[in-house]
Amino acid sequence: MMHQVIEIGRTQTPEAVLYWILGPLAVLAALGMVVVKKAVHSAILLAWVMISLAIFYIAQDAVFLGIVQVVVYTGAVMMLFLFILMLVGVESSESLTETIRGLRPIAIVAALGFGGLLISLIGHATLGRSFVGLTDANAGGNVQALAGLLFSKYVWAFEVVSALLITAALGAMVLAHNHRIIARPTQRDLATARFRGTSLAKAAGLPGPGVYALHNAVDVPALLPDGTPAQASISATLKARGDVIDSRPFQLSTIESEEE
Amino acid sequence: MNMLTSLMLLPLIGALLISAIPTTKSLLAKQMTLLTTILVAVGVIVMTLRFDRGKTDLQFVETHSWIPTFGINYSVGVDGIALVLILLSALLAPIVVLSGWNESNGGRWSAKTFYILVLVLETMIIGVFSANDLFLFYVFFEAMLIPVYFLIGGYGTGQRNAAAVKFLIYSLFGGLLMLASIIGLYVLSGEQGAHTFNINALSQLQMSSTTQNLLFLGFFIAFAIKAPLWPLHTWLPDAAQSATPGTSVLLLGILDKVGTFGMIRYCLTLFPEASKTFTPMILVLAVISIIYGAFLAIGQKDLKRLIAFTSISHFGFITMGIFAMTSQGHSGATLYMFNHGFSTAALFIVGGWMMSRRGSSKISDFGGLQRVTPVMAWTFFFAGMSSLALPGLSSFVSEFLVLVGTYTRYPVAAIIGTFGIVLAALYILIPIQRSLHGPTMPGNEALSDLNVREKIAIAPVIAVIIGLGFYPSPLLNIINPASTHTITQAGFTDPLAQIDPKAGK
Amino acid sequence: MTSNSLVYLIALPLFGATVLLLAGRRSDKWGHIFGTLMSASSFAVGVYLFIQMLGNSDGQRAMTQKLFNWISVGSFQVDAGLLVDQLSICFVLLITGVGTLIHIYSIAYMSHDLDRRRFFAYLNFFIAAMLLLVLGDSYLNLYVGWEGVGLASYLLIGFWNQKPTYATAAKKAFVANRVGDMGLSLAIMIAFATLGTVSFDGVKEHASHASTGALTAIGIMLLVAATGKSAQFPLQAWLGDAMAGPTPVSALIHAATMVTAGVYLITRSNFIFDLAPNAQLAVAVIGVITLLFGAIIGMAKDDIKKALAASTMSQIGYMVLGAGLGPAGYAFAIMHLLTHGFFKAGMFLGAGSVMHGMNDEVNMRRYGGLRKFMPITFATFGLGYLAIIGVPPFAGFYSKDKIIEVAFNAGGIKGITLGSAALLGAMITAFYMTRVVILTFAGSKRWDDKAHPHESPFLMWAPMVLLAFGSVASGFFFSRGDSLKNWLEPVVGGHMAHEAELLSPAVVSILALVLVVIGVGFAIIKYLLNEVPQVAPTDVTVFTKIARRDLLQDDFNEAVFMRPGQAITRGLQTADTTLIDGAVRGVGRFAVGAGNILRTTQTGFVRSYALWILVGAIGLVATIWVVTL
Amino acid sequence: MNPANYLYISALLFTIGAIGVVVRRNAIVIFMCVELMLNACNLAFVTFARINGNLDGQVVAFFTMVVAACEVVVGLAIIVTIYRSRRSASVDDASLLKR
Repeated sequence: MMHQVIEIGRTQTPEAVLYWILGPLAVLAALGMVVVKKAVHSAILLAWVMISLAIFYIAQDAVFLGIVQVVVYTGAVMMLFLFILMLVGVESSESLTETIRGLRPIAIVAALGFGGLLISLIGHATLGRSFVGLTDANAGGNVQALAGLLFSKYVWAFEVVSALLITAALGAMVLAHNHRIIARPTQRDLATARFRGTSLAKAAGLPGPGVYALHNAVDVPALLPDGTPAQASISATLKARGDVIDSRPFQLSTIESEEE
Repeated sequence: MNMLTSLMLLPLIGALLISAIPTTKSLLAKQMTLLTTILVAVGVIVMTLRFDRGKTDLQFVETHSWIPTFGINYSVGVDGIALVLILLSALLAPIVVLSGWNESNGGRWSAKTFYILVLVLETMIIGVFSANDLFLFYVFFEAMLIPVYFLIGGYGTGQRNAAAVKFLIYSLFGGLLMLASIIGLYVLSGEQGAHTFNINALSQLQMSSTTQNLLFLGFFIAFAIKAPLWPLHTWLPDAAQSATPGTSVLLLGILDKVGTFGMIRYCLTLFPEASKTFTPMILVLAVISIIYGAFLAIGQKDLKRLIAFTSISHFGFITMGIFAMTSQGHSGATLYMFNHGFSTAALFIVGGWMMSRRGSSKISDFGGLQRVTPVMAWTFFFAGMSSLALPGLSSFVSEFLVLVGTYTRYPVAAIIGTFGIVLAALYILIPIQRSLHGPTMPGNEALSDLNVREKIAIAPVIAVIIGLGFYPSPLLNIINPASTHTITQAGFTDPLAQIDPKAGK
Repeated sequence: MTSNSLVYLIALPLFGATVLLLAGRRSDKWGHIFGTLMSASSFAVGVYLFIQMLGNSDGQRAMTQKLFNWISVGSFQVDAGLLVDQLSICFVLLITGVGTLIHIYSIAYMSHDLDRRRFFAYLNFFIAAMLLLVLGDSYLNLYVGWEGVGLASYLLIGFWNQKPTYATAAKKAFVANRVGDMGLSLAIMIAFATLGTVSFDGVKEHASHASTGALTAIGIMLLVAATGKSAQFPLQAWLGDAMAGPTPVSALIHAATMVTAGVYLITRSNFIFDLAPNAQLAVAVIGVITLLFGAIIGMAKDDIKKALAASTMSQIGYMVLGAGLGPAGYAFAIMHLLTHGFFKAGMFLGAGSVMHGMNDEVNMRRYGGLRKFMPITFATFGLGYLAIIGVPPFAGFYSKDKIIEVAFNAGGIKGITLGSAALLGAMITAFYMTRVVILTFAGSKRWDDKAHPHESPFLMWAPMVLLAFGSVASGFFFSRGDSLKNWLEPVVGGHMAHEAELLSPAVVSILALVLVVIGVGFAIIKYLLNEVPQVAPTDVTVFTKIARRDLLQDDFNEAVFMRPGQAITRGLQTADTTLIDGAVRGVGRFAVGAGNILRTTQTGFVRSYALWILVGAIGLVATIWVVTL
Repeated sequence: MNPANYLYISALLFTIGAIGVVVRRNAIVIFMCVELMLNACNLAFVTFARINGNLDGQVVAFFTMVVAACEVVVGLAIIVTIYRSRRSASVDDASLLKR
């Protein structure tokens, strides 16, 4: 082969370039993931690490896995993470000050020791000095070869894993299922509640934002018949962000009326 | 089907039937339990009659493969020693049920549960005495603890939980040591042939003396806890104090015999050399038990604890007889196990009636019962006489055989042990004087004497104690071949009388 | 020879006891008659056997009956067998004869007691056990009877056990007896270990082959047994307290029969003692110590029964001394035992009769001048008195003087010492027995007006008369032509070749008589010619005080055995809870404590658990690292 | 270049993930760190597959992905459930295991 390795235990130079660019980036991203305050940022950095890994997979003749990595991990799993983050609250950011005494120094020392040990182990190992390469194994195509293994040697594990997937799906459904504590209110119940409530103010339903207001926009509170802005008509999120534009009351001309 | 297996299944079937009846029908549960235990007793008596007294090997043998991977068999069979102990268990069980008719009332659970536990326990006991496979023995040995644990913890009095836990942990500790030894034997058997738990095969193993000593200790400590031998005895007084009288009878009368039975069956058979090595030490412990138990019994203020300490003294005698390595000592020890079962049963049963009537187990609360309840006082007195080994009662024969058998080989141990005779008089007569004699204490005037059920329950016990006192041959004939066989297997012969014709004058 | 009727001797009274105990209150009406009948029929069987024996020649008189094989393990073979020979038949007749008389006496004596039926059950049981003791053909069979009589004694001393002191006395008797029993069981063990058998025949046959050391050990242990049962020094303390039992019991058990079992045991074991001179000497020494000990206590006692009990102790001392003198003394020991059985039982019954008439008063200082009110009692008691102090031709003269004579002739210093002590004892006996008689029957009345002394009913005095007859005539009868000695010869061995006698019988008799007269004289001077105070004077010498305290026997036992025993018990109890159980609970506490410490690592924060996992992983990797490099 | 170099990256990533698991309190971030550790392992497997010249390592990596997917599904469902009742995704708040 023309691209035969020059020296045993060495791959071609382009891969080294790839490695030296993507590797540090991936490590940096991973570090960032641990360090940043906001969970969303962590998620995005993780996605970057995963994509880097996918590229590494492909570079190492694991084309199928690289694709799966992108589709399943970066696509599905990360989306799931982000989805849950939305559910739980995007804005939730934790303070990075440690509450459990002594945990962080021990953790960092332990992790450094662990990493150091691992790396020195790898360094001592004689791995890769004479690597075989997947050229033969992938001769009929990577996907075909994997499928051959999956449906012959690993068929039992494959089936078990499939059962696990189904179980996990079922389990997630069971866990996420919301048990009703009280009976679901009927329309009749809702109507009764509206009219028997503490005041009749909400009996007619809340106004949408922007109604009778200066602008017909979601960030402008509706005006009540007396000209005061109805704060309740605006989404709590907008309010919390401080994105409410105009909540000035409308000055009505005085009309003599005794009606209430 | 084999008799032993059927006899083991019978109480289990009874327990299953009882579990099917409603909780409220406690009377029916009692009647069914009584019926079952009587059936078992009849079965065991029939088996005893069919036992061939001339043979020394196991009889009624039955073997099925159980877990072939590990060479574990369901294998049962009895020799004379085991048969006598099974007979003891089977005879005492109906007496316990009948005498403790209302014992389950104060319990945490229903009467039904109590009797199910008793029946399950009976199965285990028969199993543990008849097992011929070390693994099977271990299973019964440990499983036996569970019904007792619940019987003490669920139906006892006072600090029953603490006592039950103490009992369980003590026994489990010993059991684990034994398990280690059992595994050791199993591994050795694999190195020297096929992996097996068969006792006969295991007794043929070649072992270095260190190995043998260590394995022996594992077994011996387990049995010494069960027996209980000083200084591993402290669970017994607590358990006896907290348990109901019926449970105490099962515990001290039958269950603890597994310890001394195990010493004969396993320690001596499997490790004859180690047994020889440790004999002096064990004899010292046995003698200490005799004296120590007696002294502590003298000092007790609680009737149940007192009986427990007398048992510690008696178990000292049994252990001494076993390790005297003479046929008199062995036969005496085995007979002692049987007789101690009955005399302790009598003490606990009658003492239990006294305590339940008076509502207290403190000896000082009694007094002058002889005047108020003559029959009860008489039976208690009789039980006491049996416990102090009055000649003419069964325990005398066994105690004397033990002493004589020990004397021929280890005179010093026997002489010190004989002091136990004097102390026995004290620890029996002091409580008898305090509880039966003297003026009637306030609170005792209206106690009722024994009723018909109680008389029926205690009568067989008294009959056995007197009968075997005068005519122990039926049991001795069963025991003798087995004990001689064990002695021979362990490599001993009886010492000869020391007549020296030349010294004559 | 074998006989089938031996077992009835025991079975009849045993049957009586069983029936009376099982029938309970239902037999209240006829229980006493039934019990007496059972005892009497046993006596009849005894007489029948005796006559049968008389018809046989000397060597053929012993009869055996094997009932069944009792214990059989290896070489330890014991049959339940009975043996009646010339020695046992004496006892059989004494036990059943005196026993029956005392049964009859008790019918009247106990007539007011609600539990009379139970009393008769115990008496029957005692007769059966005592017969087993003397009829057993091996030491182990004897042992059964030995403890049986101990039990009967316990039950009868504690017959009125609602009184705490009586219950304590019963317990004391049983425990002291148990100490003796320990000796007996050790003797049996040694016998089996050395001779390989425990039957009388077997031991007799093999004894000569055994070493002297072993025989001495057996002998000493038998002596221990005898001291326990026969209230000999140092196990004598229980006898005085045993007087708590009803008086017929004191007469039968604690005077005539049970307490003499030790003498029987030693005599029966003559084949051992004869080969173990040291043990035999020990027997004689114990006998002498006890005869003086009892006599000294007897001088100080005001309680009539306790005075008689001390006298019993002393008289048994004579018997033990006799038995310790070897073949020359056995027959006289037994003779004294039999005559003593008559006169002491008679005197105890007399004491009972006095108490019966005096509202159960036992203090002799509150008697006085009773001879007018109880002539028959006085007469019978007086005859017994003459017998015990050894006035010829009453029974005691023949038996006691013979023992003294044999003692003197035992040779050397030993003979002189033993003989002099025995003579001294005779003088003291004369003194204290005279004192008893004078205090009770002579002098002026010292009782208060509540007492109405009267003669006892026929059923009580008839047995006393019969026993008095025995105390008059038995000595003469036994010694005429050495009849008893010849009768016993096949069992206890014959006459030894007479060595040079130190003192001839006549000299001994004269010496003894002189001393007796001196003793009687002292007593007359002190108690008849001087006023006797109603309350014992307290300004007495320290010796009197010690004698009144039973020569400090109880104080000794208390200080040497009881208090240390109690201390040991308490100490062991503390050790048991603190050390042994403490160690056990310490293990538990250690586990809980360790758990508490380790539990602090369980913060509940999942992250700290994760950290520990990480640390564990480091450990794992490090291990791999170390192992692979 | 020696393919073993990938192993160094794998080790670094794994360690970083481990630190994250221990240090962070937000359950979702902890989860992401776990995913990072799994991915690091996958990289090692793929590298091993290449070094040894057979595809078994890749198959294992594939299974890891599937199992990781399962884990994420169930884990996130648990987080949601906890959040629903405790209004917090901090793992320190769910420390009921302590005494």
